[in-house]
Amino acid sequence: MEQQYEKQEPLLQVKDLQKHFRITNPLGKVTGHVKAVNHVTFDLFEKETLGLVGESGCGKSTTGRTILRLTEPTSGTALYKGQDIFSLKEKEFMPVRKEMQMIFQDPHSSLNPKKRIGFSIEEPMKIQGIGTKTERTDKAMDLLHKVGLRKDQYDRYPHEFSGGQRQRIGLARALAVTPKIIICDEPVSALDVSIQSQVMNLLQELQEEFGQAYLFIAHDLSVVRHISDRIGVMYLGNIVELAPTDQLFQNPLHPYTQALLSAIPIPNPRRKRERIVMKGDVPSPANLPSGCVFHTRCPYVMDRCKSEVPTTIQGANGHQVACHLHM
Amino acid sequence: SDDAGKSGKNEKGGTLNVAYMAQPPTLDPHVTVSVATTDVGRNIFETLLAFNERNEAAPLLAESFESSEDLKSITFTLRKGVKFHNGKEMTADDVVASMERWKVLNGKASTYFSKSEFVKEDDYTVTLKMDKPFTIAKYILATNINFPAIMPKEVIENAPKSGVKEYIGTGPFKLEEWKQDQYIKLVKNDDYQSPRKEPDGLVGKKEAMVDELYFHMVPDASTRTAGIQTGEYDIALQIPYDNVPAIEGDPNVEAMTHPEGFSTVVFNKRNGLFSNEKARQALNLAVDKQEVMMAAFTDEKFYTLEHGLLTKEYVSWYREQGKEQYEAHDPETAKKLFKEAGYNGEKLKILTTRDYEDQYQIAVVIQENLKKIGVKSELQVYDWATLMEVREDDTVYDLMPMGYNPVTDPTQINFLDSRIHYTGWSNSPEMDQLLDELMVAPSDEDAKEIFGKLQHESWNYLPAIKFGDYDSVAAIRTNVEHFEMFHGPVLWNVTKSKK
Amino acid sequence: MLAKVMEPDVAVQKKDIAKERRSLFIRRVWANKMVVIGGGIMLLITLSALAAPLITQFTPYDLEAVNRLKPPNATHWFGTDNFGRDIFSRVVYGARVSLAVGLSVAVVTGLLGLFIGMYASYYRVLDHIFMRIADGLMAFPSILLAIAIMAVMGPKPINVVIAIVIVETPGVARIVRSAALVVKEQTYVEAARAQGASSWKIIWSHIAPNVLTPLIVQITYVFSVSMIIEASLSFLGAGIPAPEPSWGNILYDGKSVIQTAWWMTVFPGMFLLLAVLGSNLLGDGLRDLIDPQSHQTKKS
Amino acid sequence: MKIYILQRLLSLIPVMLVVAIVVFFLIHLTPGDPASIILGPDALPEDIQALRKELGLDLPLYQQFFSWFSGVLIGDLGDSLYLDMPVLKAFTSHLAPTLSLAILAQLISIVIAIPFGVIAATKRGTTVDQFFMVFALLGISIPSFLLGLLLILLFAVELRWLPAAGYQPLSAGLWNHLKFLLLPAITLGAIQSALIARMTRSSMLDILSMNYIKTAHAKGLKEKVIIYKHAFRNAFIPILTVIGQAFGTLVAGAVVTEVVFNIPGLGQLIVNAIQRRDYVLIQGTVLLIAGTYVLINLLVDLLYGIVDPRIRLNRK
Amino acid sequence: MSIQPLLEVKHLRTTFATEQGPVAAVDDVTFMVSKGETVGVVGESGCGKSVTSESIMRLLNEKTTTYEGEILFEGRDLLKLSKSEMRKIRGNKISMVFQDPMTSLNPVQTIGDQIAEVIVIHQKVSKGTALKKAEEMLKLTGIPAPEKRIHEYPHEMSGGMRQRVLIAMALACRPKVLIADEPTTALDVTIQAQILELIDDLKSELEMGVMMITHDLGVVAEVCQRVVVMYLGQVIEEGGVETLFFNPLHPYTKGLLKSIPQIDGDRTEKLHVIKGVVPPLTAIPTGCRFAPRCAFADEQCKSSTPDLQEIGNGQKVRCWKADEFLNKEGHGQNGATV
Ligand SMILES: Nc1ncnc2c1ncn2[C@@H]1O[C@H](COP(=O)(O)OP(=O)(O)OP(=O)(O)O)[C@@H](O)[C@H]1O
Ligand SMILES: Nc1ncnc2c1ncn2[C@@H]1O[C@H](COP(=O)(O)OP(=O)(O)OP(=O)(O)O)[C@@H](O)[C@H]1O
Ligand SMILES: [Mg+2]
Ligand SMILES: [Mg+2]
Ligand code: NI
Repeated sequence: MEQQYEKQEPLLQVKDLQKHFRITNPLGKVTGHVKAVNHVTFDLFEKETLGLVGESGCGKSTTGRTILRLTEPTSGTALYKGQDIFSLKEKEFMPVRKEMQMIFQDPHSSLNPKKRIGFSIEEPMKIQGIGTKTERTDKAMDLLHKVGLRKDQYDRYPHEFSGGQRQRIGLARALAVTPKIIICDEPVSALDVSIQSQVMNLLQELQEEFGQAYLFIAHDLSVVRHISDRIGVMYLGNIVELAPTDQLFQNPLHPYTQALLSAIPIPNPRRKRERIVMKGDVPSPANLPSGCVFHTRCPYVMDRCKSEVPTTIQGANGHQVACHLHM
Repeated sequence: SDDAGKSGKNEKGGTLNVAYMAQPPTLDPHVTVSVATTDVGRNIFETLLAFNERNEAAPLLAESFESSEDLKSITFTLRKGVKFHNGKEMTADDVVASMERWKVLNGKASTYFSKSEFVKEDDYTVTLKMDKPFTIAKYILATNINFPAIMPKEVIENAPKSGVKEYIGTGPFKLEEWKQDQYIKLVKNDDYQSPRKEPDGLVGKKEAMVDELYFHMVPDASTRTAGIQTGEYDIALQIPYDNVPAIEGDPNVEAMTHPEGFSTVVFNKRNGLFSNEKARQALNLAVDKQEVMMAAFTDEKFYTLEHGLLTKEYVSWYREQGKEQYEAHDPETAKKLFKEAGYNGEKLKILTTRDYEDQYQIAVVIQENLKKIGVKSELQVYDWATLMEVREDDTVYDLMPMGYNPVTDPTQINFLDSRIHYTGWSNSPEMDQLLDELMVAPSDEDAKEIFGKLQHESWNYLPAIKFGDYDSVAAIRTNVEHFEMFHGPVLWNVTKSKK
Repeated sequence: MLAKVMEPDVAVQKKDIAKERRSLFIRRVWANKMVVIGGGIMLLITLSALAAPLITQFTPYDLEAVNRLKPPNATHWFGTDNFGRDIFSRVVYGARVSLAVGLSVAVVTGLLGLFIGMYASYYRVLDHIFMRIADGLMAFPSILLAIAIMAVMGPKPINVVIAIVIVETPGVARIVRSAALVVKEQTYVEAARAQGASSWKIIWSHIAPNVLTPLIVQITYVFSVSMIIEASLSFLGAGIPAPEPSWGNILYDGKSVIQTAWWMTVFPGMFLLLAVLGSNLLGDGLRDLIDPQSHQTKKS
Repeated sequence: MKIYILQRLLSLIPVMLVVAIVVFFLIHLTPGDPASIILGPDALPEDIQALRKELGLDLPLYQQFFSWFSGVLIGDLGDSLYLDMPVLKAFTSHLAPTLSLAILAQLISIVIAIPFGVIAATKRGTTVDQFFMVFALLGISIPSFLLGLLLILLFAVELRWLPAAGYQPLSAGLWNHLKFLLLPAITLGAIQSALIARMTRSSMLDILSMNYIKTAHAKGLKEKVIIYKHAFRNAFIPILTVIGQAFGTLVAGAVVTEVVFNIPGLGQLIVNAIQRRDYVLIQGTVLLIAGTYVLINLLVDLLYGIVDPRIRLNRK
Repeated sequence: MSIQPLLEVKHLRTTFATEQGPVAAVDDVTFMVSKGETVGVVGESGCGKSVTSESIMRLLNEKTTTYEGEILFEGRDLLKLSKSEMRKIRGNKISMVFQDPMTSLNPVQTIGDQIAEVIVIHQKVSKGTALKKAEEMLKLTGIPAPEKRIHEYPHEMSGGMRQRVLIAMALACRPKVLIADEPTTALDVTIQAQILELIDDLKSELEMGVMMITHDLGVVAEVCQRVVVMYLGQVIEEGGVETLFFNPLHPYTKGLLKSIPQIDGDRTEKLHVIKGVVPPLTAIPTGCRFAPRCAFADEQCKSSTPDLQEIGNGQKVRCWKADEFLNKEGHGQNGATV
């Protein structure tokens, strides 16, 4: 389902988002800053799934959390339906919260262990003042059913559920207030393959039924590829490449994307590929390299990469890349 | 019991360790009524007069003294060759300076002697000149608390208000070191000039027999007991009565009882139920004095049921008046009297402290005795410092058990005199009148006669109820000889053998 | 795709599950020796304290000066004290006071500590203020505080409680705070925030239930410690104002006669020891019990 | 590092201010009056009034506070009303016994508690574990005045091994110094060791379930090596906090124990000062104790760095 | 068979004593590892992979664990060795690398000390020599400037480096068998590729047998020669890597292979789902353990337990219907869409 993005008004526009954390040692002394998100710009359209991939610690979750204002951004703007949500007061932001929900990365810690799951699912409705007590209970039961759980599990505690089931409870909770956008923060990476496929299928089905937009964060490219319409590739807090899914896989432009694609182990013993093995480790986000952040590991590194920050260029079909090779 | 030769008794030298309860605030006897200051200070400082064994005022630094015919002046002849610890000889100048300072600083002296003056006649003669006849002046001058120590004139002149900083006296011991809250160390005064007569109470021959004398500050009574048993201390004062069996069971330690004071309960006579004389009489009838003394002092060995405000020890002052009232015990009448006094079920407040366990125990017994006749009461227990302040408030208490050190003359009994505004606030013009008469009585005999009337009046008016006299127990290692308690520990002439 | 008809056996199943859970819980309680022993001890002491008038022949106040310091005998099972009062009844009535002090201190410090700890963990500014005050209070000699409070406010049992509460609260608040700081970072707290839950709701509905475990352990500790502190305050003359018996002041009375009247120390001492042991066992056991996750094997 | 220490020292200021205000008003609002204490129980009201005036106690409270506090700011804590010395001198002379006692007590408790805790943790759930933990609990179930007295009766009165009470400074010889401190140190140590043993046990249990302990097993190391070399050092970090805090409270004065054993330490100083309502001394001592307490905590925090390389301050 | 088995696990059953009674986390596991061979052990979370490996090392809590069966290493049954004999084997003849490099190193010891420690105890050399060796091992694993690194603490290194340190530690005594328990799950793909390559290189160099535990079939496909598939504490299928990927017989293996999204698969297609959930160990189904989730299960499957039977070509499978599948579909038609 290719879409003509240029003509559509984006639901969410994120521009130049930055988030830096202070690092303190255990005794409370500030020792530096983690530049978790440095330069993130993307649009999210109605009913689309935008994948966000990148290695662990590259700032994917932080991007998602900042958009929901679970942590305050250092700089940048985010327009939801044209309204800058970063400038809203917490009270004014409340109605927007209803339309933007999140599924969290870790199914084990995202549910309050001391609360029955029914409570957890009803809570967002209660907060937003939706329905009466019984209506909410009915809706929660209904949602449980939708995500493939039994209604009689309504008054169980989280520890009685498996990881996949908890992830579905998280999904049910996100759906409770009929959001327009769901930020899915690695909703399947903690799950087993056999459960992973259940959740992914469910996400797709629900999107077809309700038409939300997903910001789908993951680090597993094959998973993201399966579900996304477009994919953004992040490296050390920057989106280095963003393109429609098929285009990205057929014609990866950024050397990092290329290396990443080649490093994914393929479950097929007959296909031994040419792997691009990169030197070195990912630099620490507390100590970012100058110029292009990828230059320390890039096989094609040039002199200007070390000093000059590449700008993002717009290619055909909305294929964006930030690399000096493609200037 | 001088049994020399047997185990080397009467030896000189050594260190004597005394376990003492609390540290004195200062060693300057002029500025404080602290007993601790007396107990330690009397080894360093001496007075013109002091008490002999019969509790009469007798000369100490004075060779002799003499009252004038009109009883308006007393002339003291000083002993010659008495040296201060700084080597200077004591003369009339020092005496006048010291006595004048004491006269201002001692509360009672400033009342009684405010218009009197100490005058130097010559280097060894001083006269006290008073504005009116004052028979019992000598008792006040011989007082052992807040006593008129004789110090060098220079020290007096340089002294700050809070007390002298150089402790220089004429006594048998000199101050060597004062380690705050740990110990006070005295050493023998080799140049000491002793009176020549035989030892007699606090006067007569005095000699430091040990080289060093330590007062260890040991606030916890159990620790004092344990310490005397282990031999860390040679003398331990104020041993809990209940520890006496343990002490007596120890062959190396013996227990010595000595008069420590008398127990009373003081009434708040300004406010509340006990402003009514009837209520005070009711209480007197309600409380079983035997039970009170038993509870506080555990055994008849340690107390005497005694009505006299100045007891038999003070041979010459002893009077029978009041005995009848003292012995009366009749809860039924008490109950009636309470009702007549207007008692209607309110809770009486008994103020007390656990810092003096006997007072506390008396409070408990009073409470129980009152309960038996249907009078409700509650204990208000404070720490000592707080109690001292609280008791000045005439609205917060009805009763307060109090212990007093033995007094040596009637003027020292605080609750008799309305004009000193002592807690409890006595207000009896009759007693005040008698006190005034007593002070200017033409002779000792007359004074004592008047005291009999005063005691009688006191048992009628009941500014406080006396329950009895009590003893305290000191524990002494058996190798310590000649130790006695007389208005406190007497530590000169004490020897310690090596055993 | 609305609610399908409930499967018929769901209701039955639900009951079974509840029953099974209950029986599992009971089994776990029984299997947890600490809870059984600790709870048993505490129950016994509490019951005897409550039934004090029934099981004693004397009131704890009846004086009998002639009968003072009698060793245990048929009438006075635990002997008599220095006023001739029956030690057995004093110990049993003393349990009331001591347990009441322990309990009220535990409850009040628990609530205060929870409250302060929670808000300190949640708001940075409050954290600084509370923790500086806590530092100050902790650096403050606690005995001084106690004596001063008793002196200012009068010697009443309630003031003993207040004094101990002031001394113990900073510690509890710190424990709560550090536990809450960990819980605060949990994803489910963030999830609640994402839904727009108010701070109040997040603090009390999401964080608080999850700091109960360390709190309970700490509170049982405070419970026993406060009985000991009360005893020490008695020693310094600032404890429960007698003649009200408490284990602390019975022990203190007994101290001076320890060489001649062991019964004045041994019996209240034994009860104190039992109560401390019992409450600590109970606390440790409860921690294991209310924390079902601690029983589960680790997940992937 | 230096900056860090400086910051920590600066944070002392608010703590001290809190303490100063609290102590001043607490103590001045407390009934009781130094003048009447100095003059003794039979003193007359007029005398007491006169002395109050002399001591400046008749001024309005805020005026007294400012005159005291302005002195404190320039380092003058004033003179004790009762003891004939400046507050600072009284504090330092009473600090030594307390410090000696605290150190000895701490050593004793560590020596007892840590093996107890470690063994209990490694034998978790067994009778050994339960026995040790009950034993540790005994330590906190006996009021220290009682334990102290029992120790005196046993070791001093019965066995005559050690003196009953008192204190000798270190200058009187090490043994002379120690023999007076041993019994009180055991009394205090018993309480502390109960806390430390429990902390050691739970901390060890946490560490023993860590992955790197499994790694150590997989290396083929002996159980003992794993427990003491790998597990204990890691478990020591939270234990250190408890020890630090315990030490802090010990220094703030083990009042009861000091009274029972008659050790002239800070605890006795403060109790005596309270009983005598020696305002200046109380205020000054409490301030200094609070300062010492904060410094000890700082020291403990710096110690963390030695035990745990992750917290080293001088590294990036 | 020509290859010499280094490590043979035979009918291993590991039982834990728990509150709910005894629980057999591993039940009848049989496989072997030969010299120079990498055997992959796959299966979803909780199926007993780690318990198997820790049973081989005997790392499980002695008090609550009982082992049955045999674990033969160089002809000796490890389960019968004394504790001290076992210690001589651990870290020396058989080494292990754990899943999470962030928590598997002692945070308060320098990494040099940690590596040297294992050398000192097994080779009885001095600390200095051991440190030299540690440095060599670090160099071998490709850590730059190892002479500096040995003085550093774990927290000063990135995840990939820490995993290399763990590998260096495991290989320090040149073991015969390396057990790698999910060595790369905590790492990024690009670093994972480096580590897998490293293990593979070292395997050839040191001629080790490697037991590679993972649930990532991609990893298996890249590095293993043979694969063991586990389900609920049992081996349900075993065979050469190609056989297993292209001719899986057990319905679980097939389902597993199908539910992975392929990097080059058809995106519009729904992912395959294995219905149902893994039952808890306390409620193991009678009969075939997979039967409740299996589309082909019949009465026999539900009532009696199948054995692990040899099909030929080194392939073994635990399924009553194995023959049926073999005949019906023949080799080469199932499994991953290529
Ligand atoms: N609250 C925080 N304080 C300090 N640093 C943080 C905080 N949250 C995240 N970081 C740091 O920011 C960086 C980006 O973190 P983030 O969680 O966004 O990564 P991610 O891409 O989601 O990684 P993963 O795949 O592991 O979830 C990391 O280095 C992380 O350590
Ligand atoms: N000590 C134990 N006591 C009881 N049950 C245990 C114990 N250790 C593991 N188990 C159980 O044994 C089963 C197998 O666990 P194991 O750790 O081997 O799984 P795994 O295959 O390694 O999973 P993962 O991929 O998550 O590491 C699990 O159900 C687990 O709960
Ligand atoms: Mg993330
Ligand atoms: Mg595992
Ligand atoms: Ni597909």
